[in-house]
This record gives sequence, structure tokens and C-alpha cells, in this order.
Amino acid sequence: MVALLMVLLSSVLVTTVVLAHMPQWRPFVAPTDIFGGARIIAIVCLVAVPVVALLGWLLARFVLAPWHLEYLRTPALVAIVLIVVPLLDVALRHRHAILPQQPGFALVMSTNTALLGIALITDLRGATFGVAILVAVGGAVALALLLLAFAALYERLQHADVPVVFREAPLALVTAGIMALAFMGFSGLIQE
Amino acid sequence: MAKPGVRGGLRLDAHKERSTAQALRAASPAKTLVLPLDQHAGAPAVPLIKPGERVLCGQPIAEPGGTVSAWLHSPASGTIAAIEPRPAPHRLGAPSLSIVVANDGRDERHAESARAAFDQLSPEQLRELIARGGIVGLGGAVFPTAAKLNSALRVQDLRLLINGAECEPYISCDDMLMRERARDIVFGARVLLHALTAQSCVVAIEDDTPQAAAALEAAIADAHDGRIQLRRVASIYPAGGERQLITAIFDVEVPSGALPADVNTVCLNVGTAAAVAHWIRDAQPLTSRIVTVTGDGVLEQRNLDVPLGTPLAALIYDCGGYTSRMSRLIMGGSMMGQSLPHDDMPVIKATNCIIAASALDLQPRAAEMPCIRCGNCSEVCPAVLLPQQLHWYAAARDLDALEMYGLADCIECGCCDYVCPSQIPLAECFRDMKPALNERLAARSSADAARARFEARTARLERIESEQLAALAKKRQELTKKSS
Amino acid sequence: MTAPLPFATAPAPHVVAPSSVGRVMRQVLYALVPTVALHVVFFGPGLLIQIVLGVVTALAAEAAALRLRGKPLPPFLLDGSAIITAVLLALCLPPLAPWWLVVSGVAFAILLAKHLFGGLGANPFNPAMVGYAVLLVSFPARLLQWLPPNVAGFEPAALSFGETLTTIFTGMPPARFTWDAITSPTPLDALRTDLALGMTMGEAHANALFSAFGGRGWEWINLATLAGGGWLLALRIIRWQIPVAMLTALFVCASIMSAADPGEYAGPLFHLTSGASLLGAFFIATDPVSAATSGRGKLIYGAGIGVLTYVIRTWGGYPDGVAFAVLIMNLAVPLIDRYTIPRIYGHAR
Amino acid sequence: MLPALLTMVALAAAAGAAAALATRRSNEDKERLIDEIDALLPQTQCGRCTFSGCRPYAAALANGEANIDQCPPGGNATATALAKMLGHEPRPVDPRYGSVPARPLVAWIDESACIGCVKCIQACPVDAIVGASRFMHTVIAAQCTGCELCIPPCPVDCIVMRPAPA
Repeated sequence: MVALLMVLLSSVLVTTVVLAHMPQWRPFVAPTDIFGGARIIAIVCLVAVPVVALLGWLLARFVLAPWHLEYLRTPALVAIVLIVVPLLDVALRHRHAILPQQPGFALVMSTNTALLGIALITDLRGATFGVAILVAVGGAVALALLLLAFAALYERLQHADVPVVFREAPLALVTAGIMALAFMGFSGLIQE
Repeated sequence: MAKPGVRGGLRLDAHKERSTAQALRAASPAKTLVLPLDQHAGAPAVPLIKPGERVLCGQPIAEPGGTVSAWLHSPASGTIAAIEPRPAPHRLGAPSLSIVVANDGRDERHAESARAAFDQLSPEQLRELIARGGIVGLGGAVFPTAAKLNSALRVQDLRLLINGAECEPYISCDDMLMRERARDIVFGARVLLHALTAQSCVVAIEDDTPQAAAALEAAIADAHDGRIQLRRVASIYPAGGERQLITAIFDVEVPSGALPADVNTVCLNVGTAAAVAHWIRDAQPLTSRIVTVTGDGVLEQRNLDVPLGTPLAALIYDCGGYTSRMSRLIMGGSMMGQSLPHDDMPVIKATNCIIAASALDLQPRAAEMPCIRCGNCSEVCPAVLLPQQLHWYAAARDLDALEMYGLADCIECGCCDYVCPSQIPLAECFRDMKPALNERLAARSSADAARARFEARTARLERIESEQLAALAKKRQELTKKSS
Repeated sequence: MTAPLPFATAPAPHVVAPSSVGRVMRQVLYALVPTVALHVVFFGPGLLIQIVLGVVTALAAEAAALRLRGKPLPPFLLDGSAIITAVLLALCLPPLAPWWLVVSGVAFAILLAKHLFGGLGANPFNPAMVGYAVLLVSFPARLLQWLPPNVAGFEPAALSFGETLTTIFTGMPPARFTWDAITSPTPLDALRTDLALGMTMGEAHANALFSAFGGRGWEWINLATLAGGGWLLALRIIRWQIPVAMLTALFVCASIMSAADPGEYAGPLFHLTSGASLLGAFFIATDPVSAATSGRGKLIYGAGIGVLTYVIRTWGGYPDGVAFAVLIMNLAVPLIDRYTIPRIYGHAR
Repeated sequence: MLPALLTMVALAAAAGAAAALATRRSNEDKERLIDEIDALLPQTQCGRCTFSGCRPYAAALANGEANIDQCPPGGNATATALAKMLGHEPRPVDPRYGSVPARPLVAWIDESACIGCVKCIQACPVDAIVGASRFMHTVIAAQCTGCELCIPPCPVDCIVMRPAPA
């Protein structure tokens, strides 16, 4: 449980810092800011992570396992991410949720889904279909919420009178550290 | 949550009994009267007279300088001493072009032509007549009344709201007016109903003014006019704010950026209604108004009927002069009034109250501390804004966020400021940020308008070109036909 | 007429309520007096020493941070917020905890959790709870060495003030005692140990630490906290939403679980009156800087803390969950605030 | 070996197809992007960006054929907004395209010198000049965007830029 949360946290940290510092990676328009970007990515995560997990599970179960190709699990999962994310990109553009623009969106997304998907799949060796889906959906919801919360927090800190040397990345790291501390409270909740 | 209703606000110490203890009296005439030409909202008025000319009391001395502007009348008989820039209270002491009348004290009245009873006139004629009386909103916004009536007429089924809810502390001029001249208010309301062809009128007052309520009830009963009714609202500042009052009385909210007319309402101050009555019934244009002189810094705290243009110094002298504790001169109430740098300025149409404040009236501000996000400000905000967020983004000059959090809807009532434990001057901070935001909104709308004109022009040029091409082709065809 | 009198001008409004941050913080401190007093009655003078140590550390850390950041000292040093952080943290520590525990915890809270984020008003996490969580994660054993309550039925090792002082500063009990002789787990800790050993609720409750409601002694301390919280509510220093939402959520969770299996789960009253439930509800979660601001936001925030507290207490690895629950909900506050912006007057929803 | 190869090739092919689909931008997408960019521009239609108007500049930006620092009337605010939207590094307006006015200027016609040639009226992109042939012309200050396009055509040089009235 804590291990999973830490993986989510690191993923969120990377995403937010990327959104804040690499505007060219932002997949959205001006009025939407760090939080706006986080919101789109959160929505995408909610859809993409379960889909990736599901496809990964099916692939592992019905293709890789019968042919004894377990060693291909990670590259196969990355490939699945690369299939799912652009398709989602197309779908979102069609629904006018994002502007048709830079390639950053797919990049940020694939980093996230890949990270999480790999974490999930390593966690789920031998899990049944139901458990796999449950954990995938739970992880996606947790990731989405965390991402939104962290982005909102990060935005609130933008105008704070933070000592100069701690601005930006150091502060994000300290914040993530305190968050990790808070998540220690969950230790022992689920026997790992 | 979506249900409209008055939210926020504060119960404040009213400090009104100090100035309502004594009856209304006329102020002693001043020797010189100073009348700024831009004392109303809209375009400045244009003088009709030259320096040295003799004028009579009530004679028009300046005419409207635009569609939204107002007439100006001489408050006394005498000669025009000058037309020159003089310090003006609405500009916080900065000079503004003014007509200076030297009062000869003879009080000769300008003869108005006899006129028919108001219900003999058509609404259009009546509105035109109201405009000629120089009547503007006397609640403080000084918007020309006739312009307000005319612009409201684009809406059907108007209802009239006469605002007697004088919510701001210290001010009692409307309370005094309602006590002593309730009949004028009711008469004015009937005139305005006719001018608007409206069918109902609510006179709204606060529930802590029993004498005014009794006087108005009697006057309404005497008028035998079933269209007019009296309604009381809780005396929670800012109950008398136009939008807040409309919500309290009619249970609708005025949409952001819209006018009361958009919810079928015309809201006018009781003083405005009384001024309309004086003009239409008694042929007295707006040359004087009731002013509350109060505060611990003046000897005699009371309400006076003051000719416009009377210097504040003369008015204070009339009330016994300053006390030794006098420290701050405020035009308006203690929440929204403006602090004036000196008293060599005239009473204008917007002057409802002069507070000569001493340290006993003022609460010294403690040192400003950072916001601790206690949220008291958002609880009292009548516009349901989040002042703590606005302050946060105003400090960072983040116009995007200020727009999103609704700075444009701030009514600058000062409630947030009043309750802030960190003693942050929030109202001032918002007043400072508003021009930048307005400039940005204006730039956006003018860009939109320019785009529309450009597109219209492009379309027109294309159409003309295609028409010319078509005509050319037609001609060529005819020529070939002829030659063949 | 003579030359015009010049008057000093000032922006409106000209009258403001006579309140200040220092006053708000002082009233919170006064409201904590009954809790501290009863704490001393039941657990000896250790808490007072911890508070003194904590306050001195807090002021020193605050002064150092302000100096480093180039801020004026007096207004911020005297605003009392650092003192509240120290007192709340001291209240969470065992009365005989070694001195370096409270000192490092408070220093961590003030320097890292408060000033790193911009000082007063800008810290997204409750500093006292950050300090406590750091200590709990780093030195769990030290934080569980609580004392038995000074009530009939116990033979509490009555330590004198001097002995308490030496114990705190040397980290060793007086020579005539061993640690085991003078310490005792808190009721929450005792309960989780007993349940882990396979006892039922009934058997666990036979322990002399428990009374009809919760832990003996603790029930009175909590009553004092309730009184202090009520006073703050009456003064409108805090609003009802957070305490009510948090306690209701805790009550509902505990009721459902204990109704489902009374042998396995403690009842709602036990949860409300033990651990830091009430202190958390009235004094910790209501810290305005790190809490949600709108009414609805406060309800969500409080309820979140209640549920998380119950979950962590019941199934997690630590005996009490208030600190972690508060920190997790602190993290969610900017998000809650964003989605509970009230509808502005005259705007469509 | 073969199954492994087959699996990975199949997955890679699918990923390639998805990427190809994603990189194709429909016309509708492009129009929407141009509209969004156009909304940020000041609509002076002055052409100082070297394009024939604001929307052509927006189209060039959307196609990656122009830089964000080419709009002097919009000033640094517009440049920053464009940078934010398009994910470029924010930078001030390039002085080669013209200087950023400190405060908004509008055209003003010296009516005593105007000969009523209507050339400026034809030049104005936003119909802000009124007048008829052989009658003097006037700029409607509230509608003038300050594009300066009316200045070169005037045969008697009677148009000057002045600060906009308050």
C-alpha cells in the first residue's frame, strides 16, 4: 500500500514539475494553467490506467504466459501505453477537451501510465482478473486525486513568500516529503 | 445554494441617534457657492452663463454636456464670480472646473413657467421635465435620474424601488428626510411611477427606523395610492446597496455586469424621489440637499438642509465648529466614505454626510499581518467573493485569477476589511486593482468590436468586388451579343 | 476665511473591528488552559516542562527563521502562532519524553513546515502535526511510553517535579524505578495490542485503564478540551463545521463497525473520548491556515479527517491517526477550496 | 523466438498506427486553434507582424510559420499570452517589428488641412474614419485601434497619432 502510494507520489511529482517548468510540454491553452493541465491528465489517467492494466493483464495471461514470454512483459506494456495514449489524445481532441498542438501531452502521459502500469503489473503477478481491475481502478483514482491535489497545492504556493533558495523544485520535493510522511499513516493497512 | 438571498453583511454600530436627536433645519447661507461642473456621473455640464452675469435662485446655469449628464441651477441669487478650477470633494481635493456664485443674500427666485399637474403630462414629457430639474441620484452615485429612467424603458413591466435603507453608519440624512418629508417622497414616487408607466412601487427602509416608518406609512395612507407599499429590511450593512436591496425585496439577483433594469427594477433613493417632488410640484430644481454633519470632531451633530456649493468649512462653522479632538474629515459614511485632505471644498449633490471624526470615532489600525486564511472576510462578503483569495492574487498582480475570482463584482463595501484579524486593508487593495482589471476587460471588448468591424468591412469589400465582377461580366456578355 | 485646515487622510473603511492575529492566537491558548491543567492533574508536571521546552524552542526557531528571511521580529514573534504549535505538539508527546524529542519536533515544525513555505499564513501543512508525524515515524517506541493516569486503582509512581525534570533531561528514569514500572500504554495503544493478541473488546475493556467511556483520566481531559473548544466556538474564533464534521464522521464510522462486530471494534464513544479526537477536532484541524475556507469545504475537510482517523486507528500500524489524517487532508485543502468556490452574487452557477 | 518477434511486431505496428492517427490534425482542429490564437491578438489589423492582419498572423502561428514576438500593439502581455498558449519560451516583442507604445495612441485628423480625399477611409481596416469625398474626415477615437495604416496614404500629411482620450 505505502509502496504503491510512493510510486504514485513520485509520478505526481514528476508530472507537476514538468507542467510547471516545461510549458512546451503543456497540452492545453493559456487560461488553463498547471492545475488545468493536471485536470486533463487526471481525467486521462482515470481512463488510461485501467485500460492499460486490462490490456496488459490480458496480454500477459493469453499471449505471454502460454508462449513463456514473461521476460517481454515490460516492453510489451510500454507498447500498450504507446497505443492507448495517442488514441486517447485523438478522442479528447475530438471532444474539444484539449487543443490540437504539441507532442508534450503524449509524452507526459506515457511517462505516467508507463510508470504506473509497470508498478501495477509487477504488483499483480498472478492476480486474478477481478483483483487486477480493482487495483488498477483504485490506483487510477488515487493517482488522479493526488495529481489534482498536488497541482492545486503547487499553484497555491506559487505566490507564497518562499525563501528564494527553496523556490520551485526544492519546495516541491519538501512538499512531497511531507506528503510521503503523511502516507506513512497508511502503513500496515494492507499486508504487503 | 443557488437560491438567491441576501448573504454576508455586518451588524454595525449605527451612530445615527447622535445626529437625529435634533430636528432638520436650513443651513445659514454662505457668501460664495462653488458648483463643480462634473459633480454628477457622466459628461460634465456646460456653463450657460459668463462671469459677472447676474443669476437668480433656481436659474439654470449649466446644461447637460452629453446624453448622460445633468442640468445645474444656481442655489442663490447673486453674480457669477468666476468659472475656474476649484478643489472638489469627489476628486479628493483635486481641482475641477466649477462655477463660483457670489451670494447677494436677497434670495430672488427665478420664475419658472407655470406647469400642468404631472398626470396631465405624457411620460415622455415628464421625463424631459425631470431632466431639466438637474435631478441626479442622491444616494451617492449621482447618476442623472432622467438618463436612468430613459435607459430602463427598454424593459417592459418595470417596478419602482425607492431606497430608504440607509445602512451605512453615521449617515442619517435619509432617515431625517423620511421623518420630516415623507409626503414629498410619496409624491415623488407617484411622479416616477407615471414617468416609467410602472404599476408598483416599494419603499424599502431598515427595521431600526420606527419614526421614519410611521411617517411613511401615514403619508402612503394619505396618498390613497394602492401601488405604493412600504417594506422593511433587516438593518445589516450593506442592506441599502442597490443589488443587495433588490435581492432582499424581490428575491432576485441582478446578474453580474447587468443593471437593475435587467431584472425589471428601477432603484432610486428617497432623496431623489423627494427632489423630483420639489421640482415637479413646487418648481424648485435641485439646488439643495440634506446633509448629516456628525462625528465627535464637530460641536453640533445634526442634519441640515444645505444649498449646493456651500463650503464644508462654512457648514462646519454653522454647526459650531470643530472640537479640539477633530482628526479626520470624511465625506460619506464610516465604511465607504472618502477622507478629505481639507475643508475648502463645497457640498455637492453627492454629499450625504460629513463626518468630522475624532480618535473616538476611528479605530486605529494595528500593523498589517499576513493573511491567516480565517475566512471571516468571505463570510461577510455581500457579493459572495473570497477576499482572501483576491488579496492573495492582488498581491501577485495575477489578473487572470482576479478575473476568475470575480474582482469585478466587488462592491467595495469594506465588510471584509472590517472583520480582518490581520488588519489587511482589503477594500483599498481591491480599489487599487480594479482599474487594471477594467482596462484589461475594456481592451478585450474593444478588440472584439474591432474584429467584428474588420470582418464586416472585409465582407463588404468582397461583396462589392464580386458585384463589380458580375456587372463587368454582364456588360461583356451584352457587348458580345451586340457584335454578333 | 482662513487657510484650509489640513487633515490626514486614510482609505475607507474608517472603522474596523478591534481584532488581531495575536488576539486570536491568545484566545486559542487560553482555551487550552483547562486541558493542560487536567493533563497535569492526571499525568504529573511533565507536560509543563515539555511546554516550556517547546515554547522556548519555537520562539528561538521562529526568531532564527525570521532573521534569516529578513523579516521584522516583533510582530511575528509576538503573534503567538509559534507558541500554539509548540503547545499542541507538547500535548501530543508523553509527559516524560526526553527533551530532544520535543525540541527537534518543534524545530522541525517551525523551520521546515512553516518558514520554508513562506511563514505565517502560507504553510499548507499543520506545523505541529508535521513535527509530531516526524517524531512518530522516527521514534515510535519513545512516543508510546505514556504514564498511567493518576486515579484510584493505579499505583502511579508519583514522580516529584525534580525527578520529572531529570528524567526528561537524562532520558533515564530515577534510580528507584525502571521504565516499565512508571510507564503504561495509552488506552488506544493498549486496546490495539490486546486486540492483536486475539482478545475480544470485552476482555480488552476489563483492563483497569478503561472506564465506561474511554480511558480513565482521559475522559476528563477530553471534557476540558470540549469546554475549551466550545468557548472558541462561542467567541467565533473557530466555526462549527470542522469539529462537527470530523466528530460526526468518526462517530458514524465507529458506530457502523462496532454494530457490525462489537467484539472486534471499539464503540463510538470510546473513539470520541480517546486519543487526540477532541483536541484534533477543536484545536488542530481548525488551524485556519491549513484548513479549507468555505463552509462546504470545511465540512468535507472535517469529514475526511474523521474517516481517515478511524481507518488509520483501526487498521493501520499506528495507534492514533489524527496527525496523519490531518496531514493528508491538508494536502487536499487547495483542491477542496478550488471545488467549493461559492457562487458569486449575480453569477449563474 | 518467433512468437516473441510476432508479438512485439504486432504491438509496435499498433502503436505506430495510433501515433499516425494522433499526429493527423483535422481542418476543424486547425480552425479551432487559429480562433483561440486570434482571440489573444489586439485586432488592430495593422500588419506590423508582416502578415496582412491579425487572423493571418494567428494562422501562421498555428502552422509554426511565425514567432510569438511579432505583435507590437499587443505588447509584452500579448507575447506572454501567446507563449503560454503555444508553449514557447516567453520573450518580449522584437523591436524589428515596431516599438511597443507606452500608452494607446489613436489617429487624429487635422481638419483644417484635410482635403477630403477619402484615401484614409479606404485604408482604415476597422471603419473608424468617417467622412465623404471633398468633406473633411474625422477619426472616431473610440473605434480607432492605432494601426497607423491611414498615415501613409494621406496626401497632405494631416493625420498624426495622439494619446487616446480617457
